Amino acid sequence: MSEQALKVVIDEELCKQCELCVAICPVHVLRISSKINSKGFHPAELFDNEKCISCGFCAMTCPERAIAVYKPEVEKA
Amino acid sequence: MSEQALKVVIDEELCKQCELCVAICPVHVLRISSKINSKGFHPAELFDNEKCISCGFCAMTCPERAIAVYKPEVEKA
Amino acid sequence: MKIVYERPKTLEKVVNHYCPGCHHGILHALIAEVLDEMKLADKTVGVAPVGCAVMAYNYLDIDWIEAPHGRAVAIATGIKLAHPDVLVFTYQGDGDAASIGLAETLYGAIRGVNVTTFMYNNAIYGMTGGQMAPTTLLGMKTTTSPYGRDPKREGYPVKMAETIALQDGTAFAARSALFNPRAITETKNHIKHAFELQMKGEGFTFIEVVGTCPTNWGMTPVEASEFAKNEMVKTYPLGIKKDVKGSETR
Amino acid sequence: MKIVYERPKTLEKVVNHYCPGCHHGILHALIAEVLDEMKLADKTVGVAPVGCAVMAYNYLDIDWIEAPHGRAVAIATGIKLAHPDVLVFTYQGDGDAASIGLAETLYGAIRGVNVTTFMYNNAIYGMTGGQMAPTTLLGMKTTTSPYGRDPKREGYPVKMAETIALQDGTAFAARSALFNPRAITETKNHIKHAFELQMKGEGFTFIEVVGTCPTNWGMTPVEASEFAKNEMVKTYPLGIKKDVKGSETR
Amino acid sequence: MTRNLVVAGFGGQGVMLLGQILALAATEKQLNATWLPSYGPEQRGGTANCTVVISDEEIGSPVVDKPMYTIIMNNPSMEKFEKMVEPNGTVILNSTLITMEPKRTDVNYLKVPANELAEQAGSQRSANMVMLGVIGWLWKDIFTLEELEQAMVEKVGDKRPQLVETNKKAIELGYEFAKNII
Amino acid sequence: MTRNLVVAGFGGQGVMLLGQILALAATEKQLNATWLPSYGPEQRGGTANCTVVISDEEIGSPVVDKPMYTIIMNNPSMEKFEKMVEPNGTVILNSTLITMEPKRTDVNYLKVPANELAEQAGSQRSANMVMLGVIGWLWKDIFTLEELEQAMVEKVGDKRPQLVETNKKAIELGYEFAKNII
Amino acid sequence: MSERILMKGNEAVGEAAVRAGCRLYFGYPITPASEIAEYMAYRLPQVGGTFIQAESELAASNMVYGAAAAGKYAMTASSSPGISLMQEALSYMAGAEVPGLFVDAVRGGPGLGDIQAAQSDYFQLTKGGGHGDYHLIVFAPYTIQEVINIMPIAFETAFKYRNPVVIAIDGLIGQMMEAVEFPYFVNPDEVPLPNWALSGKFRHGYKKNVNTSLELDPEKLEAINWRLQAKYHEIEEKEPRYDYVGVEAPETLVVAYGTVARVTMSALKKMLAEGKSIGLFRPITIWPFPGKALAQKAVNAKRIVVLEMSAGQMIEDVKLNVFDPNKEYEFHGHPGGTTFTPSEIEQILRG
Amino acid sequence: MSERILMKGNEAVGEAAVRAGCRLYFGYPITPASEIAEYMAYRLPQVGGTFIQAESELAASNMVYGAAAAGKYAMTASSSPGISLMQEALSYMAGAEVPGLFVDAVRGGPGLGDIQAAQSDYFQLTKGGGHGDYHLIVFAPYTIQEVINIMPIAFETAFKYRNPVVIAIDGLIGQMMEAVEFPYFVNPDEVPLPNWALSGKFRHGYKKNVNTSLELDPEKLEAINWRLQAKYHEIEEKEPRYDYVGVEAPETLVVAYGTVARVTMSALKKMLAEGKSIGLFRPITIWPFPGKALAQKAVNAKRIVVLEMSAGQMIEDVKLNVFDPNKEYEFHGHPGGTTFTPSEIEQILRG
Ligand SMILES: Cc1ncc(C[n+]2csc(CCOP(=O)(O)OP(=O)(O)O)c2C)c(N)n1
Ligand SMILES: Cc1ncc(C[n+]2csc(CCOP(=O)(O)OP(=O)(O)O)c2C)c(N)n1
Ligand code: SF4
Ligand code: SF4
Ligand code: SF4
Ligand code: SF4
Ligand code: SF4
Ligand code: SF4
Ligand SMILES: [Mg+2]
Ligand SMILES: [Mg+2]
Repeated sequence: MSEQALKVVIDEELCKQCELCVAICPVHVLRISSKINSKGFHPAELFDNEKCISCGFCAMTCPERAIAVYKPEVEKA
Repeated sequence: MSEQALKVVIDEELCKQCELCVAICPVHVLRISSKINSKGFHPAELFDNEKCISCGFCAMTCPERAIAVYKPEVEKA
Repeated sequence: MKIVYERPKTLEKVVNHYCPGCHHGILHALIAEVLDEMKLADKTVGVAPVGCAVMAYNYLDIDWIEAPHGRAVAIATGIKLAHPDVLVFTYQGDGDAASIGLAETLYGAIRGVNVTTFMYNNAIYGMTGGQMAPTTLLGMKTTTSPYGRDPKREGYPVKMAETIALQDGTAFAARSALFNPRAITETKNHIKHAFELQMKGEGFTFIEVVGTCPTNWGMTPVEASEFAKNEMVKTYPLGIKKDVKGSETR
Repeated sequence: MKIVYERPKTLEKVVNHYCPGCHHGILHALIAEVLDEMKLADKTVGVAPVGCAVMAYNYLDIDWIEAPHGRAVAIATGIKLAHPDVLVFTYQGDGDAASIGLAETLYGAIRGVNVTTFMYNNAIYGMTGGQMAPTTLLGMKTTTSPYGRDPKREGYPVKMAETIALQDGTAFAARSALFNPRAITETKNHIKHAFELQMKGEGFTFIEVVGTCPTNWGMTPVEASEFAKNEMVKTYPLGIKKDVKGSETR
Repeated sequence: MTRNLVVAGFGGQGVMLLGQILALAATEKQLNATWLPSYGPEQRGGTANCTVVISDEEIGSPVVDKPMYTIIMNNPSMEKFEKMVEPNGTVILNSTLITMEPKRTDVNYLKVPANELAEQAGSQRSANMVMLGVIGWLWKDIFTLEELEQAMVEKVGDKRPQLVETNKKAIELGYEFAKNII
Repeated sequence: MTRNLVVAGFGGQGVMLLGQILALAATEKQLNATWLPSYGPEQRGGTANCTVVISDEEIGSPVVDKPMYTIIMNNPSMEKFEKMVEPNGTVILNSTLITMEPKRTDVNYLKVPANELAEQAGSQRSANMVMLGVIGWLWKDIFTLEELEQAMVEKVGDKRPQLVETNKKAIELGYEFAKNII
Repeated sequence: MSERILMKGNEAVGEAAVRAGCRLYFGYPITPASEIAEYMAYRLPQVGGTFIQAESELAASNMVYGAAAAGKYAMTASSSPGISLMQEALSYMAGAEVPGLFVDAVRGGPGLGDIQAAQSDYFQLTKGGGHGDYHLIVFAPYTIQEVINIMPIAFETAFKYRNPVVIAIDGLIGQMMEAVEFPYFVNPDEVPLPNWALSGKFRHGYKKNVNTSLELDPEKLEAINWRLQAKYHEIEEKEPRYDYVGVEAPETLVVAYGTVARVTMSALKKMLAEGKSIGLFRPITIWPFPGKALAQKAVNAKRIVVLEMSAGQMIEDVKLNVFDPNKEYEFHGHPGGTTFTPSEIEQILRG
Repeated sequence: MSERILMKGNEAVGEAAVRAGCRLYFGYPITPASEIAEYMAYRLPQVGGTFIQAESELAASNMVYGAAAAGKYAMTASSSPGISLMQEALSYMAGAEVPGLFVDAVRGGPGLGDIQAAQSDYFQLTKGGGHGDYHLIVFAPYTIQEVINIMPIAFETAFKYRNPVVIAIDGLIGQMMEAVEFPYFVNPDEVPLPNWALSGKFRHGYKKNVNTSLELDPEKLEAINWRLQAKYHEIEEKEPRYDYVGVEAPETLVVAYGTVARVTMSALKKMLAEGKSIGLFRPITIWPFPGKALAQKAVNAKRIVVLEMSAGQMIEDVKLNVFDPNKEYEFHGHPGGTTFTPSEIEQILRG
């Protein structure tokens, strides 16, 4: 698995900048970005892919279901 | 108190011949009479004033409140 | 001769339209007795329902209004807020209070409106000729449950006293009956207590009264009273379900 | 990479009209996830309310109808009896299900109709701009309880899950929430269980979901979620209130 | 041919049934018939009446305010309906129960001791059937006695078979009574 | 004298407040004024606009479809309102946010860098007040600067006193800006 | 061939609905419509149908709304106060284009009134008792047989135009008995489910069905309304029904519907037999009102007599359609549940 | 002297009611009427009044019914779908002769529709949306100030005739702001309790008060109805209100009410200034409809232009009252919540 593959993919057009994902992330690897989407919101972004534990909490909590979460396979195999 | 004074006085025009008083009287001194009132009902009547214990059950039970009940005063005094 | 029982003053001396042996008449009389005892007839407004008791206004010598079917508690709320010092009660059938008027009745309890509601539970729609009520017992045949009330088809009997008791604005909720002198006395006590609570502003007071409908049950009045005592109370257990002033006043 | 979470198929990929951080979106997604998992999208009809969720029909890829305010369960009853094999659910606000529609909702439970009702409890009328709901907490200020909800004036919060649980036709009644992953998971389990019970014809299933309304609570979404977790649940304790198949399936 | 009839009495006297049997008998004969009930404002008890129209043409109004025939079973109904009958019409009255004196001179009165005859037949409750027999005689141009009895059996037989015989006897007694006095 | 104006922008840009302050200032001067809001079909967010009519006569329609003046705060509103303005009317546009090029030749455009000026005043949120200042200059025959500021204070002062100073500064910047370029 | 049976009007309503293919009845008891519910409670289980006693008329009408939106023939019956409670649902159904059958056994009003036959719901039914610009299609039969004949047409019309339909009767029609025949029996399994029906069954290919009366964009809502108006105009063109008995171009034109028309028949026939220049125009649909036909019949009339068991409601439609100030308009009414008698009508007609 | 204050229409409705002496408000939120409730929730406690948020419009209307039967000024406000839910209560109140004030902020329908200003409840309000022969008295003011001026009259009229009264507005009037003044303040303690009021207070001497709309004897109910009709006729004689702006006997007579009339004003004044023979007839009461006055104004008119924010409802009353087939009747409507613009109207009027 390549180092770059993101564990958390956020659909920026769906995001409404509610920050619920940011608040819920147990390892604090999400934040609101400085980008702006077509509705005028600053979408959330993952800033530390490494630390993300792929717990899925952010996705479950996101009211917009703007987040997809992936887990590296057989990483420790 | 005169022997004749009735303990139970039934307003025959109010009576609807439901027999609830007859059924409830603990000493069975009420019955449906052969008289007929202007609505075509045979009103209830007291047939044994002596035995009546003035308990008032018949009056309490009568849906028409057609019954008044009296108790001889200081009878045993 | 000492008076043991005489017709209460507030009960108008007219022949009512109820069928022979119907318990509606007993409940009317009990309310009249309590109003007499509490000397409240001059400051009471009754709300009559749509149901057999629709013309209750002809029988109690107090001010009355006849409410649209099921809306008695809403009407009562309007009256009470217009005259907070007046005793206001609704007199309703089970269909009126628990079917079409379920929301209004429950909101009396939720809102804690200072009015008293009587719900005459005869397990039937009497006035309209014997259709199923929300309170019809399982298995009972009515004109709209001709095959007997089957819960899969016609649902379950609704338990109003318990449901009302669950709401926080309820000051008093009880279920009583009229099938014998003891039950009648109990009911009268409840009425008095409820009216007292209302006058003290304690909240919504509710008395579900298990009655009879000899006509639509196809029974004689005596049989109907027996049925109420032996069968109705199995589905509708009597008793006080909630009383905010229970310990103090009883 | 293994998929931990992807947007459910039945959730249409459009931007919804809910305010940022509103929990309505989470509840939508959970229903979509369960429909996906149970492969029911092709045999489901949703009933949208009048309330913030009025346009829910734009967000889940199933057949929908938009019911008059409060009448969702009546509409659902009609649909279910027309197509008994179809999964029917109503998605309602607290005002819709517990105020104007109280009778209809309760009769779903009394009648034991095989439909599932979601009641999103945000303690407010969201769509109309923040008026008091039947579920508004005591002390809460809203546009129609500007001095804070005082039970003497505005009555008490209504406890739907408990009231529904009391009715005999209820197969399942629970209250859950969406303020953290654990609550969300619990809610999803309830949804699945309720849908299963419905498909088995066990009776009425009801899930009261404690949500948020950041906009009308005047809070940020994160604050609102905290408020739901810390304050709402005091008045609205979470948990299963009734489950006819509790032992078997859970 | 068009005939109409009002039957009036107390709720319990079977006036509705009487009318229905006539309407049924007519229908079975492929005639047109309407039966229209009317209940007093009292919800229970009180007086009741029904109007029957029988015709071989299409029936206009099922409401009839000047009936050709009336069967009157009690005093209150006498009060109300005697005056309505069409001039030259026929008033059949239950002389067992009606104590009021007939007031009109332009109609025919037929006094039938219906309850007494019914008692002879086996039950006072069949007084209505006595009246059916009377109408049967008067309308013998339309119905045979058997046709009326047949209609009665259809109406009553299923629910209360025990009444069939008494009713038949009552119908026949009424029929005979009418035959003899007219 | 009758003036009318449409103010259009995003929900959050304070276009409603701007209109209300003008209506209030007019009312205080014993002029007649109507303020009419209009929200898009979206329940939340989206565009919004209001129409203000000020007159010394009785006001006819509060609905105006060909406004004499418009204040346009963003691109979507430019799209919608530019074409509505009355020939020879005035379009005041927020040049900080509006990237669209003016299309008409029969109206006067006034480009105001409202957000920038507001920032100078202390907060971008006062861009609406900059525009109020601009209108103040254009309508100086009706209002003095003080009257507008006074109306602003009445509207805002109670609820958000901390905004009063910034707003005042923004109004003045807008007024000066208009004065200098016209 | 169907046989003639003597039947009560209310029972015939139920039987006709069953034979027209209706298997879903949602009702709340009210005199004089309760017998319809009672008949259905007994009859529907026999044919695999469902009878539900709803908790209220609000619920009943919304259950019909749901079932009809699911593509099925569904109905309810009530009487005036109950119909008032259905106004929101009716407006919604018209707006969302949902068919569904409503029987109104009109009784004396206003308020609780009485339980006798009346026609004072005319405005409520024809002008839209609910909010917004919409119309119900309203049949007003005058005999039990006509109720029966109309029943399948009523369902078909409802589904054809996707609009709620009302059959207005009264306690007199409901409680009387007359020999009737049922010349049809529709097997509901053979009525195809329309493709707009909610059921998930038409969802394949991601074309889900959505039924709603909401449109927050006023321009779009206006467009929807004009489309609805076009539909109503089409119905006004194609669906008015009436009956006329009398001379070709009468001097006296009587207008009456339902029970009143039937009571009028006796006097009318008498006068026609006498050679009077008279005729009875009887709307069978009161919306769409057969206004063009009426105007035509009225061309030579000097006197137009409108008879209603109300204080005067249909008379407005009569005048609007005849629209000629040079005629004499005469109204006779009975509000409150009393019925015209044949002699009274004869007297009126003789003038 | 009262001062001029800039106020929102909906708030003015509330303040006007308070100043007219109303201390009881029962309401259920609905856009665009919610602000009236919100204002009352805030305002009534300040003056010792009571605001209740009812559980529904059914409950709200019946609370008004109860409070008004108890002899007090009581009111509610709602919008079209909510008004549909009040039809039973309205019919009952009319039947039982109970006053009470209802505000309908009419919005686009049918069904859920939208929340914009509309006039498509005209039929529902004026023809009796509920069952039975009855009428509501309906005011349709066209400015906030007119709402304020009408408020005390509305309550007085309701009590004078013991009949429910409606003030029909819309979201445009409700949400706009304009300078208004309140030239009155009625102290509710000085409004005497009418002797029919339920309260026990008039019971002395065994003349208890009973309020009911039930009368099972049809003859008696008919008599009650004729008495009610006589009352309605009296109201039709005495209470119609209208406004007219234009030349004495115009060639073009425009008929419009409420918001539409106001929007028409601009174009009208322009054309009058140009010397056109035109006039605007504006009903202020839509029931009783000022038909006689309209007919008079229409005498010389060739062209009668009716403008409504509906698909055409008041036009029926216009035609019924002018009742002249030789005039040209022109209808322009906006159903669904869109509003006429001044230029559109100008174009229409210029023909
Ligand atoms: C809106 C409305 N729906 C229905 C009715 C008909 N109706 C009159 S009384 C009644 C039910 C009566 O039953 P219940 O309340 O149990 O009282 P009971 O007669 O048994 O005492 C019904 C359905 C009505 N009058 N109004
Ligand atoms: C008959 C009727 N009454 C009132 C309304 C206005 N209305 C729309 S949504 C709503 C309440 C919404 O609150 P809730 O059900 O709690 O849903 P939420 O918006 O909070 O999710 C109301 C009162 C309406 N549309 N129809
Ligand atoms: S998956 Fe878990 S750890 Fe990773 S960003 Fe989301 S919440 Fe944080
Ligand atoms: S939870 Fe979703 S919508 Fe909210 S900030 Fe995160 S990604 Fe955006
Ligand atoms: S008073 Fe008691 S004992 Fe006497 S008759 Fe009545 S019930 Fe019987
Ligand atoms: S209980 Fe009353 S009504 Fe019944 S029989 Fe006895 S006296 Fe008569
Ligand atoms: S119908 Fe039943 S409830 Fe009604 S009066 Fe008769 S017995 Fe009593
Ligand atoms: S108003 Fe409240 S409930 Fe409605 S979408 Fe916004 S946050 Fe959610
Ligand atoms: Mg009952
Ligand atoms: Mg809510």
